[in-house]
Amino acid sequence: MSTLDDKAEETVEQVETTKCPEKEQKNRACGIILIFFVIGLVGSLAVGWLIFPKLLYSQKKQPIDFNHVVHVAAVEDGCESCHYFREDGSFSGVPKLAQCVGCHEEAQGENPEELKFVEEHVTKGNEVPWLVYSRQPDCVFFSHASHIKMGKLDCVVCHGHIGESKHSRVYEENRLTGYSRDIWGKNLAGLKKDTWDRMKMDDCAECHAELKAKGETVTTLPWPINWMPRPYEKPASSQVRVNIQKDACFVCHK
Amino acid sequence: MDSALIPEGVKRCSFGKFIFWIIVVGAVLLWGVFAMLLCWFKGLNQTNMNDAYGFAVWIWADLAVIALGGGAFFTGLLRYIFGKDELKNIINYAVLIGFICYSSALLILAIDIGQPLRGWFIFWHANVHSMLTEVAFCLSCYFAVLTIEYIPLILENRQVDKVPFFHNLSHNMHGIMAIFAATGAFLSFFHQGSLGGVAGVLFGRPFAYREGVFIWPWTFFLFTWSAAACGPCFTIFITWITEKITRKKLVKKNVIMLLAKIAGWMLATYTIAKIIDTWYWAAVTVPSKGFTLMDFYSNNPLYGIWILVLEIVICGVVPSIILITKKGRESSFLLISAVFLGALGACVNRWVMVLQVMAVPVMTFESWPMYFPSWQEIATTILPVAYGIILIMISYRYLPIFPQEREIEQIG
Amino acid sequence: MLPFSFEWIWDLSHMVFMGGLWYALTIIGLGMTYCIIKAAVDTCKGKGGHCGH
Amino acid sequence: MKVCRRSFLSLIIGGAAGTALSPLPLKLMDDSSIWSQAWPWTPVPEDGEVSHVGSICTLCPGGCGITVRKVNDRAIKIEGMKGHPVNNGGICVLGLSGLQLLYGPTRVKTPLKRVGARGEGRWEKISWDEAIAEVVKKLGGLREKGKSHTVACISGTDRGTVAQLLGRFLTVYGSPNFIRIPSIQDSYELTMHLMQGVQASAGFDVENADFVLSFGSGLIEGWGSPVRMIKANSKWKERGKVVQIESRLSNTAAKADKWVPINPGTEAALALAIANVIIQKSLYNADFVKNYSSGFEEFKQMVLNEFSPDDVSGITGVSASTIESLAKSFAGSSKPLAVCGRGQGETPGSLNEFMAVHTLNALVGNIDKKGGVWTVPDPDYIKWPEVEMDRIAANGMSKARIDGAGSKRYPDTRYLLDRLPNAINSGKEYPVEALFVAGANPVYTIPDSKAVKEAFNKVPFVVSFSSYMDETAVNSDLILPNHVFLERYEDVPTPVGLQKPIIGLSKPVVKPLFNTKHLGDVILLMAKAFGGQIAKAFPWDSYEVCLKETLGNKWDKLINDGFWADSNFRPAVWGGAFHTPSRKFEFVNKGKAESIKIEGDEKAYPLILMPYDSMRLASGFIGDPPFVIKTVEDTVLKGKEIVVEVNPKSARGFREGDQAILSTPKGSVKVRVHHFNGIMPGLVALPRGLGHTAYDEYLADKGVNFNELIGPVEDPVSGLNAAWGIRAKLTRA
Amino acid sequence: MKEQHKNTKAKKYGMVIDLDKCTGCGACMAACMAENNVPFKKDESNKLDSITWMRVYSLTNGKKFPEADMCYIPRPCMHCEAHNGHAPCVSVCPAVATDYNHETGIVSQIYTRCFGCRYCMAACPYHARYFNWWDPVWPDGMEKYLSPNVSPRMRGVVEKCSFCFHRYQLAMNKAYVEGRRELEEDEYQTSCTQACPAGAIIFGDLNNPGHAVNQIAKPDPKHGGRPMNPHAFRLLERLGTNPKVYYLSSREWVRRAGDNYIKDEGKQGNH
Repeated sequence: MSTLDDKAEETVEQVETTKCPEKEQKNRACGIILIFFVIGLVGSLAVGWLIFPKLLYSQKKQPIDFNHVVHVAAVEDGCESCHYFREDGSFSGVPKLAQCVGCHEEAQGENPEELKFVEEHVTKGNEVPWLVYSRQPDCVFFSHASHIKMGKLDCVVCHGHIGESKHSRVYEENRLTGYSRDIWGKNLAGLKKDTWDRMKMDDCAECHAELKAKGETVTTLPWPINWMPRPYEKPASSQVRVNIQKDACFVCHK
Repeated sequence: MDSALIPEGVKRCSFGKFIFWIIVVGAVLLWGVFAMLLCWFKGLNQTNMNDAYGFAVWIWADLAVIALGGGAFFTGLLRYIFGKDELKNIINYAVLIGFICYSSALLILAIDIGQPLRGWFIFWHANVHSMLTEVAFCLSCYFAVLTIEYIPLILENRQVDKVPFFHNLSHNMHGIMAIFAATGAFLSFFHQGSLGGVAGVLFGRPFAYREGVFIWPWTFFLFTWSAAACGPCFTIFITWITEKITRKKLVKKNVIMLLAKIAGWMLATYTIAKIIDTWYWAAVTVPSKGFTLMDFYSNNPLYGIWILVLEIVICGVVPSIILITKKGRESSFLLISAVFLGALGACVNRWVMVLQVMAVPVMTFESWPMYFPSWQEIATTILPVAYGIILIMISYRYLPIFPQEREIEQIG
Repeated sequence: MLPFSFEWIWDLSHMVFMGGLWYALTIIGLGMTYCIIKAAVDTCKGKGGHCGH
Repeated sequence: MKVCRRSFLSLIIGGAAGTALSPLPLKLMDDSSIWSQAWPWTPVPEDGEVSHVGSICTLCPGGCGITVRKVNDRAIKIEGMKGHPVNNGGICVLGLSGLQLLYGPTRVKTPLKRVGARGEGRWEKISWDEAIAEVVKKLGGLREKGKSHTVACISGTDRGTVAQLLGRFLTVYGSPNFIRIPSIQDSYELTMHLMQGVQASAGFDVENADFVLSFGSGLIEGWGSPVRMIKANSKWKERGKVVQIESRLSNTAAKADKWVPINPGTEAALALAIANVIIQKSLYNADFVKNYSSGFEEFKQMVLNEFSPDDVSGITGVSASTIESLAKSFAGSSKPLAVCGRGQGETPGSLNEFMAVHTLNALVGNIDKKGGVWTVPDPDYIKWPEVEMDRIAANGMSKARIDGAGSKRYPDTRYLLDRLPNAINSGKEYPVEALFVAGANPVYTIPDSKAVKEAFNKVPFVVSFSSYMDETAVNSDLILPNHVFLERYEDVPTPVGLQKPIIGLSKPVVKPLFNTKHLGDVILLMAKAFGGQIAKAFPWDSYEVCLKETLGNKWDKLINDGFWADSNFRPAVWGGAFHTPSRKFEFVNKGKAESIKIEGDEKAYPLILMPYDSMRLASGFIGDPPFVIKTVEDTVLKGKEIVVEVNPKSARGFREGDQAILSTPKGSVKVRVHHFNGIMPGLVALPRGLGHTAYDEYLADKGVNFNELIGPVEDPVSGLNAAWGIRAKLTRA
Repeated sequence: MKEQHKNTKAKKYGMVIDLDKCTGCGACMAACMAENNVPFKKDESNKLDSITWMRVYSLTNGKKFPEADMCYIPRPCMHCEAHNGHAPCVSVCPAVATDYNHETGIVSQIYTRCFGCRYCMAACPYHARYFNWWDPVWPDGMEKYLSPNVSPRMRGVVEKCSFCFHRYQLAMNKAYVEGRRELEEDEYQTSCTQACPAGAIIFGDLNNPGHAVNQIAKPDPKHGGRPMNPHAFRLLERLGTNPKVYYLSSREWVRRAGDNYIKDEGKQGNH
């Protein structure tokens, strides 16, 4: 079979190279070739842009659908009411059950999610296995204290408007790395518009570089967030000083 | 059976015999591949390396094959830049040997690193102050050059050459080969040197540390120099072995003589430089760190002063004298002994600059750690040898490696 | 390795080292591109000794 | 068909172009590079809220305060408790590795009943109810037959509520055979008893001593409360002197200001020779000797006649001038302190030696004085009602102890565990029908392992309360695993050697991980199951209730601070300190100080084997956890082989690292030879704490247990084990 | 603004280890392993492949009985400053997996960046760097005690003592929350320092005259940090590594064992 094919092709080639081929034939051949090219192009574009993301990320629902808006309205200190700093300087991150129980000892309303929460977790004492959108790899050391307390950064800068969400969005986990999609960013091409679109090392670097370019002391935060509702009053940030030296790797890695 | 592939006008052994030997050497190759896979999948605990011998037989093999592969760049330099035209008759083989050596070196490096999948960090997150970065960059670039130099040879295979595109490509590449060769020589100079720098910059290791100029320690220049001297020696040596095995003359004597003479002078000057370096090191550098020369060569069962004598006298002075004298060169026995010793000298030097550096205790309360490679290390070190033999066998059989072969055969 | 990486520093050692590297890579790259394109052009022009013999 | 190949090529090129224009390659590359930097099989420790729990470490009798760092529910690290009177922030290598015991693979996770042969390691998991029923059935049977005295109990300690509950149970059940693990505590207690007439432990005010004369004590190698001693050693470096008298350059000797090598076993003679010089030159504390001691004249005569520096110099190998200068500097210091008890003090030793050394302290009058030896009463917080024994119990309690302690021969000795194996094996006494082991690992720690195992095999019912699968647990019939120290409440009275009474409280740092039960609760449950007088003796619902009740008003302080110290405690004043018949310190003179003859024939065994201790080798009931065994040097353990030290002079052709057979009358083992210039020629030194057969793969089958090579030698006065070595030889392997 | 700069003057964290006090008990080694998630394996008796960031060596004076003497010398990473931070290991790492932090003087090691070429190990004369020849394996359940502050390493990368840098980070966090930028001496102490029962290890900022390390070692900035305390010395000072770990010993032979000297060479290196 293969030998036959080879022979056939050889003849074709000979026809093409030795004899002067007719134009029409050539055009037709070119057309077919072009069609195949387009098929390949479109097909692979579809795979890359549409199918690949579906394959790469698994979709997970949060155990409880959480309404940030309701909570932000109910608490006094904005984000820090629940996502607070501990005395030892560490950041509490996602609240533990013990914190929620403070208000949710019993269901406060009739929201089915809250009822579910009280029933499944509060009464049984099971921690809620929240999926953390912004969970960084283990090798990353991130100091909330230095950014929030010293850098006077707003939560929104990195976490976006999660405080205004009424529902928990789907958590997408990278099947290969096991990390949240938020790290690479929603945009698969890696493009970003806002500071909170992506949480990769380059994004940290970008921000630090930007501040460096503006000089050591930063009076205003370098993004237009004045129109955003602020969970807490932004303190005067004239003393904000940002680390701009090229620092040792282990300042951010462990 | 495969006669259509064999270059025109030359004789080759029967296909059966060829395949037989391919299988024999291939078995060794597979053994090495098995060991390599073990190292990749189970980790470097498969080796006998340890925290004292972070560098061991692999790094030695790496440095040694690159030194031996130095024949390619130096012959290229002579042929294309200095216009030693006769050398065109051996350059193909020098390139082939260089290609084998460099690809082997890259392979060994890929086995040697603890996290092979992160090997690309050396490029992506390069630390330009590290000699190893320089090595990696120049090595891979020069390997690309060698590949480019080797490709036209493949294209000259009788069947491949029939394809017009390949024929043209080969022709064009030949046309600008001098540029590639010059780039190669430039790269080669730096990576041979930086391999020397690898040991020479270790100021925490008085045995390896050398003073130098600008950022480069003396070993930087010595390594380049010795590669230029020993590489051609190795090329001559391998050519001689090939001639013995194929039982025919492949390169004309005048070509060999020319290369041997140049190698001889390189070796002689290198040896003198090495002696000066050793003397300065022993008399000035080392005492300033609180050591005497003999601290490095005694109180251990292996690394005696003999190793220094072997490297400098037996593998340096002796072959230099043979190669720079006309009589010495013309005696086949002396010539081959000399090139063998020359090549050996580079290997011994690399051995010392890798393993002895690791072995010499620096803290006063430590002792000499001893090391013997595990079979996995030996197998993976032999792997490139087997691979080289196979590649030479195939290339020799199907490619016009030796331009003079037909001519000699017709005369003979 | 690339100037737009945040690790990149514009200092002498980077310029010398990376300069050398990119110089070599450029020569290799351009050289090969030239050879391939020229070979393709030549082939189309019908050059190439063996063809059609 | 005609354009097949080219079309295909075109398809590929199109595909490649499309792929390049999609995020796929970059994204995939990035993700795989991330994947290659964080392998899924590398553990990622969970982060969370950090908290600290204060507790007491009970891995050795040192009683250090610890602070355990926790992240959420996990214990992350053990650190020394700042401000604790024993260790003030410091901590030893074993204590640091405690979490490896807690979370380690050696834990016994549930009650186990033996199904295979003894020591075979085949077990059946049983419930706690079944386990307790089993014990009660067996003990009940014995009691019915009037054989309650055939039940013996080996305990790591006799102090604190748990040990007291255990002892109480035994009493009310009807057995006199509660036996404590031997140590120099026995010898010191006896010394204090004979010379000072008190039943108390010896406390050493090491922090204030300015001249420490140590007769082979491993002051910084685990003697006393290890961390405290090391801290004291640092103080001595600043102000004070240490003289170490030892035949081997131990760490203590190397750190001492002066190392006096001595022929092994002749320490008592040296002490008396020093006394000779002190008396001769009238350097002693005249006030103390004259007003608060008795028997000085006889003692003086004995010492002057028999222990002149010149004579003793011949025995000990210490020059007469050295003896004199030692005596002068000792007596000339303001707060001199002489201590003894070899190594970590696990072998009680010769009573004569202890008394001789204690005499030195008396001569310079530093009994109950700053920087001296203090009489430390047990904290008296355990005030339970007297037990009411029923007839069977009273009958059982009237029987003689099987180990011979308190008998006519050894009237003053309280426990003689080292005699137990022989008592069982010889069959001269009554048989032991049941044996409890708690907080101890006698199969490993008692000398003459062969005899110990034989004795164990003769006991038909052995119950281990060990938390870990140690040698004793392996050789038992039933394991009722206790919580480990980080999971339970326990009171820890005065650590060994501390000069003031304190109580520490071990607290549950984490919830019990497995189906284990507190030994105290197990005792209460057993007692309840028996009913009658036995149940009545234990009126508490649970151990925790018992402990709280017992500690009374100290409980709150213990919970908050982790320890309770008697702030009113002062050392006794000489006038009322001594409770001997003369109400004075007795220079006890029991005739010639006999030196202890060690086992073995000199001709057949030209060398003397001695053990040595190291902080990095736990030789008590706990084996080295992985971190600790990792710190062991390769001149101690190489692969699975133990390394013995010999002086190059007596190496007899054995080169460094050579294999050899080390034989003693008790057995022979394979060893490797290490040349050590710090050891006296003629000696072989072998580290203690290796050669475990149980525990995990990180410890088991490494090296040799010293106890396999030595047997006990009875001290003629106390009956305690006084063996300090054994004759040995090295032969080619 | 200027004041701020003064406040944040570069630190140079270093250690002073008193060899007279060190008893060789090994607590520093275990404290380090427990703090830093150091793995262990079945046989650790081959010290050439046993990961001990802090290793206690023992040295002898080489004399015969009874003149023999012995001393322990704990060896963490020396965090060499060398010349301007070009520590032997830092300058050779091809992938910047280890670097010198000029703010604290600590040499870092990033495990996820390291690809295991071991060039740094070849460069380090103190053998302070360790390679993960095996994948770390904790027996079932034992991974529970792993600390979240230090990421466990994987096979094929190099690791070493970090002066417990994570403790610095955590202390800084606390300071930030309290509105400070400076740490007190006792806020940042390494695990070994804290554990040492003998109090033989002292840790602090060598640049800060208020810190004990500075007072004891008295580093001489004019001579590359050479100690002015006659009892203090550094390991292999003559190589020019400029280490930040100082040792104290009252015994001359111990001080001399800290560096190499040609026979009968004057004692200029050790004063």
